[in-house]
Amino acid sequence: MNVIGDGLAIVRGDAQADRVVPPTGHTAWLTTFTAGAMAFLAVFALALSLATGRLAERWSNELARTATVRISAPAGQEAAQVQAAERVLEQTPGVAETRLLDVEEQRALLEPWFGPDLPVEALPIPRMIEVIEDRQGYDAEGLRLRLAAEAPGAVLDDHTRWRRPLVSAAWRLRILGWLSILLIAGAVGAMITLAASAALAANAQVIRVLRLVGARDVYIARAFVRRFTLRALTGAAVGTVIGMAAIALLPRASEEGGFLTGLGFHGWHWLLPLVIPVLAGLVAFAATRQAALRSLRELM
Amino acid sequence: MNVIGDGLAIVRGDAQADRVVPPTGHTAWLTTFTAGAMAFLAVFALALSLATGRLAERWSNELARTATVRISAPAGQEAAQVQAAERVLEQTPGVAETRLLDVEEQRALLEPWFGPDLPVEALPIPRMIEVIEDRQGYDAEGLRLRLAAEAPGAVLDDHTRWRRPLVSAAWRLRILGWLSILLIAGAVGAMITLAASAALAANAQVIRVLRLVGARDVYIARAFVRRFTLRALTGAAVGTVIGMAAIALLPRASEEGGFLTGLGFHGWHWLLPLVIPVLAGLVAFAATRQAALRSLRELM
Amino acid sequence: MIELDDVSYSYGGGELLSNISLDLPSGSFHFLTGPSGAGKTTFLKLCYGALLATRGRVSAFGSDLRDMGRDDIARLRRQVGVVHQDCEFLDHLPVEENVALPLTVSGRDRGTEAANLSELLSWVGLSGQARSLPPELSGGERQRAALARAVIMSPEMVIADEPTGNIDWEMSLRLLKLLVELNRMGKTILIATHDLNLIRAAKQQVSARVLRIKDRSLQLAGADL
Amino acid sequence: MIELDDVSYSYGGGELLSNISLDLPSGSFHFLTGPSGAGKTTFLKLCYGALLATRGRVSAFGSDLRDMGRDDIARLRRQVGVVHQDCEFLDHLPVEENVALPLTVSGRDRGTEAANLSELLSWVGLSGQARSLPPELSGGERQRAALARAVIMSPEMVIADEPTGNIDWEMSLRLLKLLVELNRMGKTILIATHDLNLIRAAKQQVSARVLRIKDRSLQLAGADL
Ligand SMILES: Nc1ncnc2c1ncn2[C@@H]1O[C@H](COP(=O)(O)OP(=O)(O)OP(=O)(O)O)[C@@H](O)[C@H]1O
Ligand SMILES: Nc1ncnc2c1ncn2[C@@H]1O[C@H](COP(=O)(O)OP(=O)(O)OP(=O)(O)O)[C@@H](O)[C@H]1O
Ligand SMILES: [Mg+2]
Ligand SMILES: [Mg+2]
Repeated sequence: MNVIGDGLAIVRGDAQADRVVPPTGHTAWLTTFTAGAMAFLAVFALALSLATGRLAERWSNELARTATVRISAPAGQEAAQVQAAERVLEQTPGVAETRLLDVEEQRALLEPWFGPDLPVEALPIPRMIEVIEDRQGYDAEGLRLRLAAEAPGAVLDDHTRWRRPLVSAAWRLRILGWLSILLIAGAVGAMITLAASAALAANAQVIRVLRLVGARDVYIARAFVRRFTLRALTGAAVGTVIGMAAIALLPRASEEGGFLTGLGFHGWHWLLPLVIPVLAGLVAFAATRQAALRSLRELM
Repeated sequence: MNVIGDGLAIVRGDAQADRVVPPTGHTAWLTTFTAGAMAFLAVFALALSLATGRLAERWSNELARTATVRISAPAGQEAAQVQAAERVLEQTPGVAETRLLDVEEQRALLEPWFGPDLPVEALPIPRMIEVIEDRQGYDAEGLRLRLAAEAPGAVLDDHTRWRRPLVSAAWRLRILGWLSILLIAGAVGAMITLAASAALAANAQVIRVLRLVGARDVYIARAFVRRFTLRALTGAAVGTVIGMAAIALLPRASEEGGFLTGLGFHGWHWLLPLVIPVLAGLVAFAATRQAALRSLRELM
Repeated sequence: MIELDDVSYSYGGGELLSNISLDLPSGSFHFLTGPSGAGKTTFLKLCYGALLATRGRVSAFGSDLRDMGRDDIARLRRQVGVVHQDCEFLDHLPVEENVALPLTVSGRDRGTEAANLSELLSWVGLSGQARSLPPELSGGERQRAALARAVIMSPEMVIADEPTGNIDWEMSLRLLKLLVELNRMGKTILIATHDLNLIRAAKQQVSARVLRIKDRSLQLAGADL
Repeated sequence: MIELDDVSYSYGGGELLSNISLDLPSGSFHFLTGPSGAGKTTFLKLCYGALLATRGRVSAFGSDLRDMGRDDIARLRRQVGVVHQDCEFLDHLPVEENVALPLTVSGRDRGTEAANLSELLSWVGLSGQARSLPPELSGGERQRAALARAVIMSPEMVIADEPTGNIDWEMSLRLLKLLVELNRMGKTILIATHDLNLIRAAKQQVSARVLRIKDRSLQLAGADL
């Protein structure tokens, strides 16, 4: 009994062979419903993974630009210290880029505190270097120590580091999403295997009769495999469509912050959940086939 | 056939009655496994709900303290404008509390920008009022307009409003968690009903034989109900324990930010998932009982 | 014990049995014959309440079957031991537990009847198969086990549908003897069979009446049997 | 056609059949008798490959059953029409489709055999039940349907286990006639039965040999039958 032949048999179909397997009411619904419910959950898990992925991506990007090095030094030493600090930063692993803020930028930063009329030029404002980190991030303590040694007037200010756990939480949430998809796939596989085994066990008489009249095992197995694969496929397709509709109907997150744009699929990501029924069909095919061959071996 | 009697029969058990229902291998595993997998998922959904609930709570709290009103006015008018602004704020729905910052606090706020040596007293620093909002939040535009009218030197600065969609996203995530729990409960109910119906249909012979020798319907139904309820209970208990263990083993979110402390249960929340097997048992009891009574009516 | 009053039955198509009236008094011994498909099994099912007459009235132990709830039917089944034509068992329980099933289901203690059970099993020649599972039995062994199950409770009445179809002549006589014995103890017996030799053998031991289904109605068979 | 060479069989306990040697030549007509539980069904199952001998060699159509794969067994079943003692059907398909099942399964076109099918159904008296589902059949009707299913493909050999257990005498003779007819066409026939009258009736029509299982071995029955 070869896999490809079985696969083709499903597509081709055989009205005669189909009739020999009884329409097993409750088990049929059980399989279809299970596949549907699991597909529905899978759509949500997928959406969650994608959304948290986007979220984590964004947060990482925003985080990357939030640290500054502030250099207050007597007028004469300022330029030298800025250079020293920039050198240190360049050599620090995890720092992607540095940029010295100009006066206008500093004024913009201070505006919330003093209003727009602040005489920046007149104030003893320190120079600031924006530190853009890469994905891995840098070692803040190490950087502080090196700065203290080489540019004593420079102070690393990474007060927005508190957002970092958020980002790692978002990444973890995404992993959780993928894990649940795996879990759901496993559960579907197990359930369909069990449902198929139950159906085969309940149909021991059918198998005995077919054997008695000279049906080959491949004939019997194919009839069952076809039945279950189509059921899982149908159920999963319906579940996926309902899941996608539910997600499309979910209230959008307000876009004002643009930070978390809700649980929807974006662009071509809408195609991703369509893989679910196909996968479910494949899982069902493999599961039923294996269950059928085992049952047929057991039932002498 | 009364519900309480059936419930008691499950607890009491009846070794004789148990034996008359055949050990239905695959269906048994199917039920137990389904209950287990669903309980596992339910534990995660519950943890997600609780965690996002905590997250939303915290974010709300932090958000509540992030707006300020800045008053820059000529020296003589400052006090009057501060009073006017405070009056406006008091009358604004959604504002829980206001607090005028003193010099030391302002210094602390400016430290990141200027270093600790800033001569605050010598600078033309505006006064600041911290605005603490309540859950609902206030209408920022309306507040701005009223401030412009009554305290022209006052500027509302709610630049951290961008976090607001995050909070609503967290609340939505929590609702999603509860929804999935409902969905999972519904799916479990449907699956167990279908599995029980399938088992009853597969055991038509058992029912015929028992009827033939004079067994009452309640006797037959109870044997099946007991079997399925115990299976669902066992499966759900195992699934819950595994789920809780998985959550306990999940890497903790770093506590440094204290912002999202991961997906774990906290304190007495660890007791919550223990409700899952009980609920699963109840669902299985109701589902099987209904399936059994219907099957027995159908099978003349 | 069982009375049929102008009873008709149809499975949906034409009438299979028409206007049958009959009285099976307590302690009587009846055979039921007729060609295959005549309606013997159907008639027996009407008697023990597995089917309800489409017209007419069937009463068992004085009460009308139409008025009986499911629990009443269950109670009736405990007073009537039935051997189905297709002997069905609980395939996961050994023969002895299957034979004792009526005791189990009615909550009677099997312990006190253990001697009774093993005696019965040896009478029907199943001592060696007591611990076998039903699917391991031969066709005739199944029929014997079914008969043993029907009589284990010493029911008021025994209804047997073709109980010797797969059984050799010597064993058939043994089973007949069991039924005759029960009849002598006052039990009512009703047996559907196409085995005329069995009927002749029975007539030599008890005064059995032979009913024949012909043209949808019941006749008393003549002295040719 | 079928040869047994020093064959023994045991279900796990003691030996049920011991050292049986037998040759069933093509075109022969054999009856198999013996008391209930003697091993008739077991013997038949050994012949058509549903059981494999624990010792000795069984060959069918020239090939050793032990060497056969599942597909070879399936092919063998298409050449041997079998009537099981407990007649099983596909309960969701009507009688006519069940009877035609061997054609369906072997991919033969049912259309061309339609006349054949309805003729066969009317011969076994099931014309009226052609569209019924198997669970709606009477006991005897099931046996007749099973016999019809066994012969629909005109197999080289017909093996029938107690095919008349639930069937009245007239119908039994009709079925016997069908088998005799097949035998005259050169088919091999092997029938297990405890009905001695049937055997006597057959002996008047063909030269049938009667085998008897006794003390775990096979004897040729004497002229008393
Ligand atoms: N559930 C059913 N639905 C429809 N028709 C049925 C049903 N049961 C039986 N019949 C039909 O009713 C007729 C009588 O059946 P019944 O089983 O009573 O016959 P019987 O006399 O017991 O025959 P046998 O000697 O072969 O057992 C048969 O023709 C059968 O096909
Ligand atoms: N699968 C099995 N496992 C164990 N023992 C079995 C099995 N099948 C049959 N037996 C035993 O083997 C013996 C012979 O069985 P078999 O069915 O061959 O008898 P038979 O001659 O056909 O009897 P009958 O006339 O009653 O049908 C019986 O005692 C039976 O209990
Ligand atoms: Mg009948
Ligand atoms: Mg047999």
